[in-house]
Amino acid sequence: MPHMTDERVRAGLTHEEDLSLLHEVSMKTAGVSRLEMCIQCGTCGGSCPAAKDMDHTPRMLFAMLRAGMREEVLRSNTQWICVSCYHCVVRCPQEVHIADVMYTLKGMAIKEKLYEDSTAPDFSQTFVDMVETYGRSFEMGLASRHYLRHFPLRLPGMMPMGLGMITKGRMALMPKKIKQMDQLKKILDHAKQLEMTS
Amino acid sequence: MTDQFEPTIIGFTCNWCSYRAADLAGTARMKYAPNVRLIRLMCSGRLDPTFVLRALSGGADGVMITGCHPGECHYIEQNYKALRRFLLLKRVLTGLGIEPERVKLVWASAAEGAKFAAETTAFVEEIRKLGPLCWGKDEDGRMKDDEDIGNSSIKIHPSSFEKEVPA
Amino acid sequence: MTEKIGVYVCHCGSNIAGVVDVEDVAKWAAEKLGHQGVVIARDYKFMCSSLGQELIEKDIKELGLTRVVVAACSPHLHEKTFRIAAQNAGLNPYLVELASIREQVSWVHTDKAVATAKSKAVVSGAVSRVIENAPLEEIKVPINPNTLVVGGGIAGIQSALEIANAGFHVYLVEREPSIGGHMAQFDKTFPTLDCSACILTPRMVEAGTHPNITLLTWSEVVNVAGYVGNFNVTIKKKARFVNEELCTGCGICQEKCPKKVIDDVYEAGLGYRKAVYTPFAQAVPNYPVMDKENCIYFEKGTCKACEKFCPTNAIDFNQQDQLLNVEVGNIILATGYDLFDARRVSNYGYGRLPNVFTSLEFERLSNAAGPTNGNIVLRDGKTMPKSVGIIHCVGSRDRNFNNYCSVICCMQGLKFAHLVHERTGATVYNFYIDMRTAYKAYDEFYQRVLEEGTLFVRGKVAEVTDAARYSNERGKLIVQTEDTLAGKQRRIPVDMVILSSGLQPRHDAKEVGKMFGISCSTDGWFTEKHPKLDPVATMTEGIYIVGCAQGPKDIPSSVAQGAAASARVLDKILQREVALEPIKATVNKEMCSGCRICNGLCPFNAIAFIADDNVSEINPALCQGCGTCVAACPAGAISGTGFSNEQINAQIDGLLMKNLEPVGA
Amino acid sequence: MTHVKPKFAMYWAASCGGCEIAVLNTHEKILDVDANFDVVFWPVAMDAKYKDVEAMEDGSILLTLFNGGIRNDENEHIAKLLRQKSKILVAFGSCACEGCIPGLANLSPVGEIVHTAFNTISTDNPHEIYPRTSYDVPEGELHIPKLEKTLRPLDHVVDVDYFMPGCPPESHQIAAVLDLVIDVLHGRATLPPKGSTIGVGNSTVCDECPRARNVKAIKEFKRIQDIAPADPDLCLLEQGIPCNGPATCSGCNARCPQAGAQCIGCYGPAQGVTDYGARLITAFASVIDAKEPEEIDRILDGIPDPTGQMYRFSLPASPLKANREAFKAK
Amino acid sequence: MNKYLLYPGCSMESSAKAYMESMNTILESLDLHFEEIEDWNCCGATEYLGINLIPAYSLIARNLALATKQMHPVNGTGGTRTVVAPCSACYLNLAKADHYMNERPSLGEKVNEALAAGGLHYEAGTLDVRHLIDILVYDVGLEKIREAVVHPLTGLKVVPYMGCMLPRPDYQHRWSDHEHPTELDDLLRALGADVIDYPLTTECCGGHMTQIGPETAFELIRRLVADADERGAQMMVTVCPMCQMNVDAYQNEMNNYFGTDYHIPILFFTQLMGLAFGKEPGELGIGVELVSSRNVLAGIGVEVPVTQEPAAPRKKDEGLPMPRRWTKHEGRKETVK
Repeated sequence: MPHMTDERVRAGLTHEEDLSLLHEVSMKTAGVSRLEMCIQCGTCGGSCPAAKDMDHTPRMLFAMLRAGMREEVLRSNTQWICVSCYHCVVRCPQEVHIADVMYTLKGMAIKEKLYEDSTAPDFSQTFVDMVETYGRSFEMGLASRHYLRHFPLRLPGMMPMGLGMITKGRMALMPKKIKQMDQLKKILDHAKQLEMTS
Repeated sequence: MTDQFEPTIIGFTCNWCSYRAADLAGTARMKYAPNVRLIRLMCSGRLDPTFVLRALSGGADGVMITGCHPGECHYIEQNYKALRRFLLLKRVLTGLGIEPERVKLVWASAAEGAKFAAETTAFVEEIRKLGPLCWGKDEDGRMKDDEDIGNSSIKIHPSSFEKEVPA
Repeated sequence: MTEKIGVYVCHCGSNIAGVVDVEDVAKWAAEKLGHQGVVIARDYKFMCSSLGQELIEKDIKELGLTRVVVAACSPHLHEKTFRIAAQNAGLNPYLVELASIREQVSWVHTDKAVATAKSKAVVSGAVSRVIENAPLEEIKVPINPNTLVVGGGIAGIQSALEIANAGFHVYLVEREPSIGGHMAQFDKTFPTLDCSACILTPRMVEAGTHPNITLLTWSEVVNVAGYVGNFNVTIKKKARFVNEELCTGCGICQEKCPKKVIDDVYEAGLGYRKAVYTPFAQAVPNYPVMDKENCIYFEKGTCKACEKFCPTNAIDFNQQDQLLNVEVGNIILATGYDLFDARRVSNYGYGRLPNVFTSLEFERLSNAAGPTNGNIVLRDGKTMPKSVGIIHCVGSRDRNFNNYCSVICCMQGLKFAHLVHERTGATVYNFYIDMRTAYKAYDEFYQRVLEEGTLFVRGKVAEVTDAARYSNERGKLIVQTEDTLAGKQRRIPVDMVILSSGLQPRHDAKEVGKMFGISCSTDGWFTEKHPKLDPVATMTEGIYIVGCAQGPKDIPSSVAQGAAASARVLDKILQREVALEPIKATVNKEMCSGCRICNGLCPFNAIAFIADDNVSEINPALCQGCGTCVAACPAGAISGTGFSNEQINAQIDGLLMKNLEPVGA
Repeated sequence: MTHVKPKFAMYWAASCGGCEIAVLNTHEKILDVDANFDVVFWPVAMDAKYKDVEAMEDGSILLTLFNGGIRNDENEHIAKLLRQKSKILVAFGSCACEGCIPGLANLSPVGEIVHTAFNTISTDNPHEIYPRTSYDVPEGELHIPKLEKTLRPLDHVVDVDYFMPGCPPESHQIAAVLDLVIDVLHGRATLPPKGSTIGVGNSTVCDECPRARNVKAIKEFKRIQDIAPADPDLCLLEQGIPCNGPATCSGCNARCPQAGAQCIGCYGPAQGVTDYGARLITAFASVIDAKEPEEIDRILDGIPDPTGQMYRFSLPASPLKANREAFKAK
Repeated sequence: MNKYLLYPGCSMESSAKAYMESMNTILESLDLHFEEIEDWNCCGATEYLGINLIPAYSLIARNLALATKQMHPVNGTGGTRTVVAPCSACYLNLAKADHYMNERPSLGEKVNEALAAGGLHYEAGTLDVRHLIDILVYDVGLEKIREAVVHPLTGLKVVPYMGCMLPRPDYQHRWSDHEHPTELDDLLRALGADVIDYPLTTECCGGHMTQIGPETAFELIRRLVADADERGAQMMVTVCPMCQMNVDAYQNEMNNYFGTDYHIPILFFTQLMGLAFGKEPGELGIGVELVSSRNVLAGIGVEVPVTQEPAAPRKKDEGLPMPRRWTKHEGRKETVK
């Protein structure tokens, strides 16, 4: 069968030393990112419901990726503002997997500790910690811990809502735990190892 | 030259697309693995499975078949016919104990010199990994050293057959 | 008989000799391939030079060579050269083989030893093959001087007129009731802003009245048989229910017809026509057709208003479809394009938001003879827009839809901007990805529109919505986009949005292509023989493609192609006969079992089954020589010239030859 | 014509014996053999010793019908012996021509074959005793033939004059060939050129098959037992049954398709064809009505054992004579 | 009985309990049987993907691997390869893992290597991951739903809110459109509700931004609620726990932030289906929403259904005709009438 051409070949990259930031991001993204295909049309920036809060529109970010502006890209809040609504993904005329690239950029920014505001990475980490402890997410613990840490002044304002949720039975006070937590742990530990080595 | 195994590969190309892609790779001076020797057909639809079997039994370690992209055949849709034969041929080869990866189908348009070069190099690497086909050319119809059937346990050692090596 | 083979290895200056040890290749061939019949092997600086050719000719004559192998460049470059040289020396040209050691060896490899060894293998393959080559003769067939032109748009009209003016007969077939095509729908043409009708109508009339043109409108080709020079085409002349002999084109029937129908074709769905109609006032021919689906009489059995009022009794409800057979030598396809269906880009709201228009709708809106008499108004039919957004690349340059550039949209967008500005004074925005204004006087037009004050926003529009976010957006259409030059998202409220919809292949292009035996690209456009050097011919001899059938293009290019194809046709006609490549398949009737496996394989319908003899037969004139049937015949009963099993098997064996080491080393 | 009758021999190497039965099935024609020939060697029909043959003058046997493939050294020895002693050596039947069913053993290494035969569920062999090529017995050393790595058709071992395919050859064809040789003996006919395939038609089975045929477009291959009932008058391949008729040499009067079963290809390839399997691959691939690889693969799943389908009779005669493992086996 | 494997997702057990309850209540009327995947774990929402690629996909794939163990027929029940996820985020994560493990085999291999540490394996393409509404509209069918309606929701003015993660990116081409899918509209219409065209139907609710960047989220919620209000909707109807949570629980905070006073209740479509099927509000988890739907539902509770006003006849000078209704086009499902 004619099989999928290797992404690197399509990107015109045949040697290891050609590794650029663009390529690195591309390789770290789940599917085939098609980042190299961006024509800077702005469909993504135009489609984004949260664009006004971003430092750079996704399109601009891709141009910066190409220019190898590593630090500026990873410090940008763009990837953290992304709400994963996939509007840009389905509209992109070049079928760039924008949302997945955003995930990649988040991961890279965390690893290299290049983020300006720790709220979002912390939230993700807290969430992940919960999942790794219980196997399920725990909204109550997550929300309260997160607000306490980052928006303590807002907490009183949010209290009626939280109380409402609790009194209506919509917030469990105790986390649920899956049965085979040890199995999940083994899987995740091994996956993390693989992540490190790949 | 190093000691690494250098496979011999026969490539069948379509006159209208992949042969021209090979020409283009040449014109653009793209470098690729020298192990492929090309045969021009008017169309990938001309590819008779006999050719592949003949190449493999005659000393080729792999066969690369190239044609126009689906929907772009110069003879309208003959490359689909090549595709069907290819898929069935691979199944038969598997039954004959030949790794189906030794036969590869690549779509390459006349403009895809780079693709032709890249696919060729990649294929040579794949075949290199598979190793020599080691297909016995038993000119007298006989294995080189038949051995006795053993005494009390299996002692039949049709020794591994060596590929004919140029003197 | 033993062959006497000459092998000629070209240095191509240093192109080959720089990487391949050409002397060694020649010496090796003489020594190691002698048993195959190689009697002479030479190397030479430039084999294709006249001196090089003379060298071969001399050897053929003096040494009595029966086969020649030239190891040089790609056969696509110089196969013909060496074949002619052989012919000059009295050797059948098909007994020459080219071994490509430049494109396939010296230009793509660097190691001299490896390249030299590979060259030897390639030469060995060619020598083995050439022994099996058979002398072939070109096939000559006479050319019928009549021509068929399919499609009566500007490209088809141009083609027909050129050939007719040269004194040869043309059948011009058009599926709609009138010729004129898309161009007849336009108001102005860019960049000169000529009135479309003013320049087109005279040509339509000329085509309609030309003594050498048989105009067949409301007709479609349903079958094509035969081959270059001798096509037999069946044309379905659909029932018009109007007797063309009697009709004077007075128009009373249209006036009296009580049934109003939305006109999807000519008015782009923006206006109405009657059930009996001519699509527009200047239609050629001028007699109407009756739309059976919508006619009250056909639906309910009563009405016949048209018949009652027709002064010449031209209405004939009993008319039937007719099948005509015409014999032609060449065919020009000018079947045009379909407009991209803008509903598919649902984020632009076409079909949901009333004031989003397509380009074709706008053409009708701005046309003085259109449904609004040229007034540019909103869908309510009266309000003039105060602000208009024109969106480029709708459905084009987008992998979700069509991945190609539709070529005309940028200039069309500029034209619309000018017309809106001129007629309404509205603020106009053009939303574009890249402005493509190549060609004569196009960029100057861009400058002019800039001067007029049209605003340009670089960004592919993300969406058009009526969901207002702020008060200034209420009741407007909001065009949301990233202004990529400012790097910010913008929401621009406008009254009207025009979608510069792309062009796409006719919905039935695949079937039409199949009927005429030509192929379509992945995008669906008809494939030309060569994108640069043979843009109007196709892989099927005698069939030409012009205008948008071949790919998106504007009017000047369509007209140029129409003229170009006509020149090619006239060239064929004047040659009186045509030579066909002798690469053909033939069936050995003795061996054929009539299993019919090959029957479904030929896309050119060259294989016929003769039931009486229980054998299949190949028509050599229709056969294009692809060889698929040769490879498929399970009985081994089909053989192919030029690429026979023997030739290819021999080449495989030759290529796999061992002992490629230098001689005398 | 002298009063001495010309000599006739027939031999049975690696095969099932069906060919011998087919000769007997010529009924009274067998008497013509006796009337016209002096039968000197025919192990299945009369007693004769190898040494008797060895003692004959070279070329003294006029006609030898040799059936069976070459699987062991005894087969090979006799093949060479009979070649030496015969004027006309005919590879008789599919085994001798192409290897036939015994040739399918080429898909396995010989060690595996022996192991399967002597020490798997089919054989009670608690002491794991395997045959030896020589035994010391009180009477002296005893030799039994040793297996070769692969089975070879006759012409891979000796020069063959004529090929007569079929599993077995149809009796009417045998009769026709005997008639021809007798006519030649009486000077009424001449022999066909050496190397010819005899007792066959010059086309493929479809030529003799009475079933109606159209342009074929197969969406699904099915086994014949899964179609109930198959259309008795329509081409079987057209009904999705993988019938080998299109690629198989004619001459059998399309016996199987006439009887409602698909042709399985015992008559081998049509004349001039080098690889039977390749012809069948391209025949089946040509009738598939699909363009997408997944769809094509789905259709091909209907042919469960493609290698067996393509090479049931002709594996040892194919350019790829055997499974690669059979060659490489230790 | 049509069997499916169910992946409920964490929210269904807490904040979206009402969704779970109402779903379970209507299953029987539609002859559906959902078998929960045993010991499923969290899909990681949008958080895990942003931290570690392979662990994230391994986390998701564990669920898929577990599901394959329950694919086969047991005790006379039919087998199935379809996994139903009622939560849009869960649906997307599961579908995405399946898709990418296939699109990039190297990822698939690594994920399987990780799964192997827990004795599991998942072959991409084995399962069919689908959202609840997909099952209801395309498997059960609107006809059957219409038949089950005993209490049409006539007069209830609703806007259908599909949210973003359900119709996009749509790896399997399941939806009629990415921008304005009509599945929810059609379903609500089948229940007799008065469905208002809602251009923002697939806009984002803010997702996790309520937690990490509330200003951004509030603006998105405002847009949704304001437009629904402007169009005269009494209620929003959703298919996603996250959408429900954000629009419902944060509506008040949003009002505080912008100084507005919106009160648009948002219910799950299954709750409305339950009402239409004649179930009691209590069985359907109605009443636990923070923006109460009591007043709105009172409007349809007992009253005689309002007959639809006949459309006004077209006037001569009404203007130019609109393009024809949406037609089927390549690669998308045909709009359900």
